[in-house]
Amino acid sequence: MKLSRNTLVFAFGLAIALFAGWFVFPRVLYVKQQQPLDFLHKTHAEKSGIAECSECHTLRDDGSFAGLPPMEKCAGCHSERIGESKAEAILVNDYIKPGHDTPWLVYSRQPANVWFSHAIHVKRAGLACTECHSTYGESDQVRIYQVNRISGYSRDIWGHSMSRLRRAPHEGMKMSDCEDCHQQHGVEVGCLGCHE
Amino acid sequence: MASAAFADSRWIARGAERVSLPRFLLWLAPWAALLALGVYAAGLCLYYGLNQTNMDNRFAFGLWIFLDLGIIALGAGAFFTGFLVYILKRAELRPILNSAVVLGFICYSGAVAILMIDVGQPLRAWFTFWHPNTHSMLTEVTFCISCYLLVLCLEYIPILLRNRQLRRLPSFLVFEHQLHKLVPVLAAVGTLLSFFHQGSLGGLYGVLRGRPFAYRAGFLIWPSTFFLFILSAIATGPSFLMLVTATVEKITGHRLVPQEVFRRLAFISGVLLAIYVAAKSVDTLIWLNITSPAEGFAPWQFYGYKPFGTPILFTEIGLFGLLPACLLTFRATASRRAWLLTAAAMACAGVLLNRFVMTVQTLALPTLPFDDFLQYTPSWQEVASFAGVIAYGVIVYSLSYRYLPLFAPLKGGDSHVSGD
Amino acid sequence: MSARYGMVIDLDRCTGCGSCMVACAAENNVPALPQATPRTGLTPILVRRVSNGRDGAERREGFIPIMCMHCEHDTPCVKVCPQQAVEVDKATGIVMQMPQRCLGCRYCMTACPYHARYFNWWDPAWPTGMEESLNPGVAVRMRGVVEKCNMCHARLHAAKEKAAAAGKREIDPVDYIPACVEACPTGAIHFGNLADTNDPVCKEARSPDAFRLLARLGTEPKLYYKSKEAWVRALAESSAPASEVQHG
Amino acid sequence: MKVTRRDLLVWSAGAAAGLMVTPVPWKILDDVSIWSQNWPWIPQPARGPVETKQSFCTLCPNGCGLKVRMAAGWPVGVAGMKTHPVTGGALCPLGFGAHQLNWHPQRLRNVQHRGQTSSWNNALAAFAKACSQGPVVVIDGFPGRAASQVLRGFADKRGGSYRVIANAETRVLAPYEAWSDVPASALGYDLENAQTIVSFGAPMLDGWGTPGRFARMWAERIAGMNDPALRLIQIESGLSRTAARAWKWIPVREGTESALASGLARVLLEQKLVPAHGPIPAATISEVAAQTGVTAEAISDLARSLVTQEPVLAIASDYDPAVAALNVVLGAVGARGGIVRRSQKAEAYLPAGAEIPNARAVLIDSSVPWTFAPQTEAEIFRFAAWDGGLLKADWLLPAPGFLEELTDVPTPPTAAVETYAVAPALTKSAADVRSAAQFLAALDAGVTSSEKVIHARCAELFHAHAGTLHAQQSIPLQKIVSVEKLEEQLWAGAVWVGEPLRSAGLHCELTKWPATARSAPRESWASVWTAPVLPPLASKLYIESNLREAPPRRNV
Repeated sequence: MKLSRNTLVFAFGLAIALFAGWFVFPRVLYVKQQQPLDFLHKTHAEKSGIAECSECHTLRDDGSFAGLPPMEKCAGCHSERIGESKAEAILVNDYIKPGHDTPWLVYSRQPANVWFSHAIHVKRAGLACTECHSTYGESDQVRIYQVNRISGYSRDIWGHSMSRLRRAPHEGMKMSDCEDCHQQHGVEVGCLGCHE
Repeated sequence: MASAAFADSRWIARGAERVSLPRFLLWLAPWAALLALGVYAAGLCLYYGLNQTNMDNRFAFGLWIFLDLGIIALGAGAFFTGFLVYILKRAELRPILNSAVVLGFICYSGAVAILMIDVGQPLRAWFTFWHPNTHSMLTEVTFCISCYLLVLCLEYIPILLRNRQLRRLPSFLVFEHQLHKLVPVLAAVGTLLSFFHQGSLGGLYGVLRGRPFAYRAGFLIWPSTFFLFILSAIATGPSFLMLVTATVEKITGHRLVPQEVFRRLAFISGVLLAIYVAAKSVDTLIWLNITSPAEGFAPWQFYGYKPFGTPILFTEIGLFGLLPACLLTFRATASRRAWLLTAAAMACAGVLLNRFVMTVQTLALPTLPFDDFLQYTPSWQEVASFAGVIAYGVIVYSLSYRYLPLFAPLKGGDSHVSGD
Repeated sequence: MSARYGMVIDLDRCTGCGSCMVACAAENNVPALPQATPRTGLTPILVRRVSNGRDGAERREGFIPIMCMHCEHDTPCVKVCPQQAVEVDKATGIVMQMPQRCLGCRYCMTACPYHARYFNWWDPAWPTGMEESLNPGVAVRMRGVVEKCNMCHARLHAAKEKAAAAGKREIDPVDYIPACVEACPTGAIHFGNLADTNDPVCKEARSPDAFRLLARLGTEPKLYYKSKEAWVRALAESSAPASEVQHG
Repeated sequence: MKVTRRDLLVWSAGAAAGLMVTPVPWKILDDVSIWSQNWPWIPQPARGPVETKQSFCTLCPNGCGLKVRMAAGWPVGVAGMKTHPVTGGALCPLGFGAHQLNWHPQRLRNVQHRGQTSSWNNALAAFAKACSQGPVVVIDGFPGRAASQVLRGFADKRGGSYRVIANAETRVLAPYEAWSDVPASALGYDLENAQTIVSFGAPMLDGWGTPGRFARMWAERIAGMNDPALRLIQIESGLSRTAARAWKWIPVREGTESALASGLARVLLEQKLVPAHGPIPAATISEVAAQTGVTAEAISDLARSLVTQEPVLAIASDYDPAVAALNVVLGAVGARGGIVRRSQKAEAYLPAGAEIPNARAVLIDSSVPWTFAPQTEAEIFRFAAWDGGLLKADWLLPAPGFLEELTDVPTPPTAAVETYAVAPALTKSAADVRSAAQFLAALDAGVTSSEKVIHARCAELFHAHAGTLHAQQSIPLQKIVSVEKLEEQLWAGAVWVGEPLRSAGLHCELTKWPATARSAPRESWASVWTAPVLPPLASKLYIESNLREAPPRRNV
């Protein structure tokens, strides 16, 4: 009788902890943030016939990566409103007309002390964009950006799965993920190979 | 008057005579104040950073490291007594064992606390466990000291649980009993760990190829200082034990351990000290004549700067080494309490001086031809935070003495001399 | 592939102007510290004044820039760091300091015979707006960590990236020149690959006028000095001259 | 049923066990470690494209060529312009931190009237009023710029006077102006062709002339050599940087360099080491020896060694007619490797003394050294990019800072040939700033703008068809097809270098031997720095190391 009571109480504590840890904790740890407007990669790929990521996400002449396209790039087509969507209105009225860049929340933004060269990985190593960024380029909706309360970085760095078990290769952008890939390809770089 | 209100006699072991609570609190008050000051100073260093200290780029280690090495050496009495009692079965030393454990606990926890202030990014200190550099003596130190501190806690708990009130809880009693069976194992583990980190602390400086004053040739991966530090620590640990016990006896006015425990400790301490002095002398000669010339440094360069002349070397080896070794070993002097304690004090002074020379002189001396000899005086924050650790030690020891059976009660009338 | 970057500094050409120090600080986002002293400042490259110890008209003085010597063998700082915040890069031979890994124990500073390592005693700070003038290629170090010369690693990054973008494997040497080398008005600092026997720097390092500080410690520093003046070359060996020792 | 203490213990044991197999402890540990590795409060460099631009430093008259790295529209680093014909990529140590100056806490951000914040309109009104009431004196620090022409034009138009503050190197040239009819602004030092340079306390390696110009010659032709192709003899009381690195150092009693110059001249003339020249210095060798502390033998040895490797050029640290006279005696005036005339058309300037009599308004350009403090009843309008709390004026007017305005770079004071370059504005100013020239243009529509003058000068250069243009490669000017092309090149950082004059056209006659002057030793690069503040990173030299003595009265 007593023993069983103990077991019950123990199991109860266990259950509470497991629930809190696996279901409550992630929702508390990450804050959801909306992107400034609904940008649809899919639409741009299909309608405006943009085939390559590099058409908008360009490498500069010095090899550095320009990242997200500047406002001018968008203004190339969206100088005036195309279509009636809400996003369209926001883009044109809030950003293109006043002429400043859209404050996108970058899912894969790394800490300032990380040095990552797209040129080296794409040009020399010949990696496809999807190997790290998955098929986001074909997505027909803008994802919610989740920021970590403690570290202040995007959830994509850790990857969506809390356990990090059985995750896709593109999931997670932690140092260990870089190291794993480098190990697999036998590419050795020292600390300052990837840090500033 | 109010003393009746918070009489704590229920907590004090039966038959043990302790001063009244107010008087005890009176004794604690100044130490508590000192501790508070220390905590404040440490807070300053943690909040504003190490610019609160007088350390600088050349004097990157200062008072703290010196005193850390010092108290850790003195704290060696804990593991060594454990080693003697449980491994070498020297039962006659049992009466002093608990006190030794508490002392060890105080020294090590104090040292670790100071180290946490001493590093620039305390929150990253644990990285050492995650990305350890196995070639670094400091890694060895970090691992061993933290593990050994854990061991000391485990050794401390059973003593804690033997408190009159606590042992009334059945579950605690069981726990204590189980734990007690574990103590010999702990003693063995502690001994191993301690040997290593005492050595690594010596290695810390012995491996400094770039500091010819500290650099020593050695055996395998260990420079000679590795072994010298172990020797000096276990040689002076017992002396420190005697000093503390004697002081406590003086303060409380109780005779706490039988005289022959002292004599036994003195003999062990003396013999080991003699061995240490011999080894140290040989090492010094090798270093001065072979190691350092090979690096292009003539010995006179090390002792050309006041106040670090050759006298400091002879004081360390002769006055505070050989002399106390003799005094402690020979019955004639060792049986005289006054001589005994003087010698013990000298031995402790010797080990402190050695640690001082290794840490401070090493950094003060120039290496580049156009360097100059550097002075450094610790800031009040450095002194205060360390004084805080001393105070913490006194408080913990006083409480343990009052409420825990640190010393097995002696048979025969123990005279109650008044004093606080 | 693997290079051994090193320098040869022609001390006869050094006027002690300090351009290298300022250029280095600007390149590497080293903050200016009004509250610092010569003993607590941050000077990854530090020009020091040396003399032949004589007085009057006999006195000769010179200047000797001190920075991380990037020791090759048994590197003292690498060996002592408890958590692998320092390493010798296999590809370049550069001794790297990772401030984000560093816990600020300063053991490496006591290990370095050249005093080429510096501790961030204060929080890095710039007057309002001056953050705009920081070099985007270099992460700012925080209070409580050790830093030192990383051989202008940001410039190596840029060179690598440029090469990759151009589809080349090897960087173009002209793209990777450390700030101090670029800044020196008399061209006293020569930077190159010591592993490449055709590299002029490699040849210079073998010239009879070349020497290394405290070479007998056996740490194989990759920073060479050279001078035609005997009293300057005498600085290579040993510690303080007897004259200075007496009045210690 | 009631919960016992035991239940609580068991429950928490279970909870603890459970927690260990959830992400909670591990994830928190990981995040905390990331957080503790990138403290969010650490300043972060801006992201954005990095580009390299060429321009010129305008913080002293030497106008060094700059290679400026720009990120997100702000300069993030400066280096020397390797293609620059004079500096060859050198800068003074202070220049390397100049890109941070615009954010200096002492930056003058708004119009100050006697300590009160005021406005440009008030300043304009006040200045207009003052000008209408009496003569105006305009003071310029770097004469010969386009802006200088605007300032001078205004002064002439208003019947005021235009005066300049000459720097030490120009003051040194003053005696030759007096003894010939050639203005000092047309004279230069032909270091490149000299074989022996005897410097009377001039900081040849530490703040003299254009950075890099002499330093590189020294490095190539003197450093570490026993018998160098170029001898540098330093006559100075202390072991300055130059003295320490010179071929020979002659220690003399403080302030007696000038006396030694006369002594040397006397030896040269007495011992007929040089062709006879007019007057002979009064002081005998023994007197000079007693005065300078250099033995008579040493003096005559030195004198003889001077003429063993010619051409020889004597350089004073500041205005010192005796040293100039020594040059005359040595035949170094108007000769190759000596003091040469570099330009035919150069204007003489009225130097501005500390006293400025009978003026109603004094307008001080931002190029005037911060140390200049006029004694006058007139209302002072002073332009400055930085205040430093040291500038005394009725009106402090915020001027453009480093690389914030288009300006041109005329021939530096010491140059042996004419040069011309244009320094485009690379960055916008955080504050509402105006240059003195802009201020005057706003006041008087009749005043031209610097831009116009620069264009005019470019046209002039183009039509003269002389000299070469130094950019990535050197192009003779004849090869330039149009003014536009020339301007395009100049705006991109090219430097025009004129040809050396065929006929020296400089001749000095001494009537009587000049009195000796007592010139104070110079204090290194910081002394040519016009701004009252230094780049913050100068702390590396002055505070965080023992390399240099902190310059006096300057908030480093």
